Amino acid sequence: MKLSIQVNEGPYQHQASDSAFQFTKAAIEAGHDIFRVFFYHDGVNNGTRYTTPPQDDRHVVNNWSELSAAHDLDLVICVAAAQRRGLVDEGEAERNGKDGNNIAPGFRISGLGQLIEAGIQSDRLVVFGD
Amino acid sequence: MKLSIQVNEGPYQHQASDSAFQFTKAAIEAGHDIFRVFFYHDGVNNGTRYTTPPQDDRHVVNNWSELSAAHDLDLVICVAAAQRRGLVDEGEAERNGKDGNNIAPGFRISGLGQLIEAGIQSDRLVVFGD
Amino acid sequence: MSEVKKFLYVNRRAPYGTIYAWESLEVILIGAAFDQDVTLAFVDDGVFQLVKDHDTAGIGMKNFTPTYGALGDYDINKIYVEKESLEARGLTIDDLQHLIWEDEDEDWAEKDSIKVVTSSELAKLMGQQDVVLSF
Amino acid sequence: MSEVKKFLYVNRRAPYGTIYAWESLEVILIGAAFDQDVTLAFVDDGVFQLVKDHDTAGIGMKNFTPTYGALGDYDINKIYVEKESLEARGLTIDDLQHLIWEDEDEDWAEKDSIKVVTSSELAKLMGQQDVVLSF
Amino acid sequence: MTMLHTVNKSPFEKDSLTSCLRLSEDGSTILLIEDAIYAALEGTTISDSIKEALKTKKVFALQEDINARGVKNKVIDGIEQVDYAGFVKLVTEHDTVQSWV
Amino acid sequence: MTMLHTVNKSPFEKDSLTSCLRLSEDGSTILLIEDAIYAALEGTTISDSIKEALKTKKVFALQEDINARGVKNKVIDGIEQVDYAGFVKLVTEHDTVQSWV
Repeated sequence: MKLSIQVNEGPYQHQASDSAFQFTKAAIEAGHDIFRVFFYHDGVNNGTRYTTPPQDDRHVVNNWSELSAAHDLDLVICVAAAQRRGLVDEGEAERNGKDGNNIAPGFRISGLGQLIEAGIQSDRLVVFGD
Repeated sequence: MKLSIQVNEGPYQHQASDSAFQFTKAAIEAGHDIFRVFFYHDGVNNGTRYTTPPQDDRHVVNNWSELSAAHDLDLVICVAAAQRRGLVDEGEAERNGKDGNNIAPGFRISGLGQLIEAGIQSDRLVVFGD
Repeated sequence: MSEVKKFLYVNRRAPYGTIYAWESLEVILIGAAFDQDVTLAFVDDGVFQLVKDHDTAGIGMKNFTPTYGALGDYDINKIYVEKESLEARGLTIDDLQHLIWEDEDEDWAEKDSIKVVTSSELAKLMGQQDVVLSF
Repeated sequence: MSEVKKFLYVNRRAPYGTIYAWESLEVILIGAAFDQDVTLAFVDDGVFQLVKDHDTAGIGMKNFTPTYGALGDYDINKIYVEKESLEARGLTIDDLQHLIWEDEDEDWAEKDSIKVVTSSELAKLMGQQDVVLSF
Repeated sequence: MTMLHTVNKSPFEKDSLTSCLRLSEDGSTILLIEDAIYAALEGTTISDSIKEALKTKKVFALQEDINARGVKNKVIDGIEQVDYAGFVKLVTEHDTVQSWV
Repeated sequence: MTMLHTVNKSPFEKDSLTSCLRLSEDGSTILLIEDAIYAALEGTTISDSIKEALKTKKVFALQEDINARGVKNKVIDGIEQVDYAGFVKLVTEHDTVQSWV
């Protein structure tokens, strides 16, 4: 079955991203296709490569990056939400006059239409948030 | 009177940072000293210079940076919370092997002791959060 | 896209205290371009989003609520407000913005977009959706 | 620093669902070095923080709650749990970790750190604080 | 059409479970995750409303979240525990998922 | 010692106002800000508990947040509206501030 996942909260403050990650992993293990993981609201903050969590704790961002690399996951960060919160890739940095970018491997920035498309194309959409 | 302010949530998602900003501005206008503004939990995300909010909306980060410049405010970001969430200055970038930094003008990263010190040195501590 | 799905947007939060209401509206407007079957539900504190006459100057935030008035132009006219949520908050439909749409099939007659429904009516309606986005 | 202030840490949230409980503990431990008069209050869902035998392997998060057991070593031994919050959640003090401290003045006798108090006792105690940090 | 409702907030802190119970149809399924697993406990001020819901709805709770919070011995009879694999299965067995975030 | 309690969440959504009312002493002051100003409205399921609190406590509500939410004509008599300058004044007039975040 084709599934999409929406994540509305950033790393560490809320369990949402952890729950979404565990769910996504379990869905892949069960043989389902993940059409897309869409990061909205503070969820965009899951896509920064600048995090350095304590050594004895999980690395929320790397978890996503590595799962994406292993299973070719489409991790999409909403551009409008990202602009408000300071998550930028190279293109966004250039467009908005920023001197660098902080996006983590495996993530890409795109529009809200990608969320609607995920709703249309997927058999199920599951939302994780506050 | 000497006041300190604690901000527990990031920009835009919650009103906490806006409320704290309006309160701080009003306190300055009333002639009070602001000993420190301490950003904890997701509040550390108020200190990123990578935000580009919609043109017709307020700029939460610049509001703080400009208030700091005008009144020599001490805007302190908690280092432990910042590491989890990807907010880095030059020193943190070097220590943690990051290829850049995203801290906004007027903010500095320091330890939780700065919050306790604010509690001790200030006549009042006011917390804004979720 | 040939398939038309039933999209439900559930709005349960008050405006300004958090951004969910506003960013929900942004999804709804983008989603309108996809020609799906769109329904909006306002329950719990979400009913406060539709209250008239917001004046946000004092909090330094943008008043985004006039945009609800444009929903009709995007063919979004199935807007359900839960009666029990309104009543618990001391509100009636007169406290809310008057949202309208123009019916092409009836010579562009102006019609109300908001319907006040009971919990059980709304539960049934929610049960018929293909995709539920919650804010 | 000559002045000693009364610091109260109010813990009102469940663990894991949000990080407040853990980051509150980090403040408490750092704060212990400042030789202030420290009190901890656990109310509402905060009482769930002290429940025994957490096993977080399945959610991939760190179990930080053994650290509560070290509070006594940091001379943090005034820990108040609201009776009404416990009861509403079907809990008794036996469901909570047994937190102790050693009293230097009584030949290092082991004493209980947690006291269960009523709402009105806790309200009075809160009213005597200089600095209140809420999590 | 069958609906799976997920709830992730403590019923003592937030109104999402109450709203889910009010606005879900008889015959639908509710899955408690994260802090919402506290709604699955015996002997609380919430227990009765969950037991009432069990008469017309199926209620599940996520095992991993229950174990994390140290309350596995307190779960109400009639609430079935599922792991993440079971969560995925519930999602695929129902036509639509509504998250009461 | 006098205490100022601030509450910022809607009483319909979260438990913070209830806890503040239960755990604040008679004679203390409560300031409603952000979404908590909805607790100041007449004719809601919360109104009675606020009116009860007014018998032993002072209750204020932040004008800017009330105006933003379009409810200035619905505020309960006896709840005083203050602006941000008044918020600052309340903070300085009380010995300690407790935020029910």
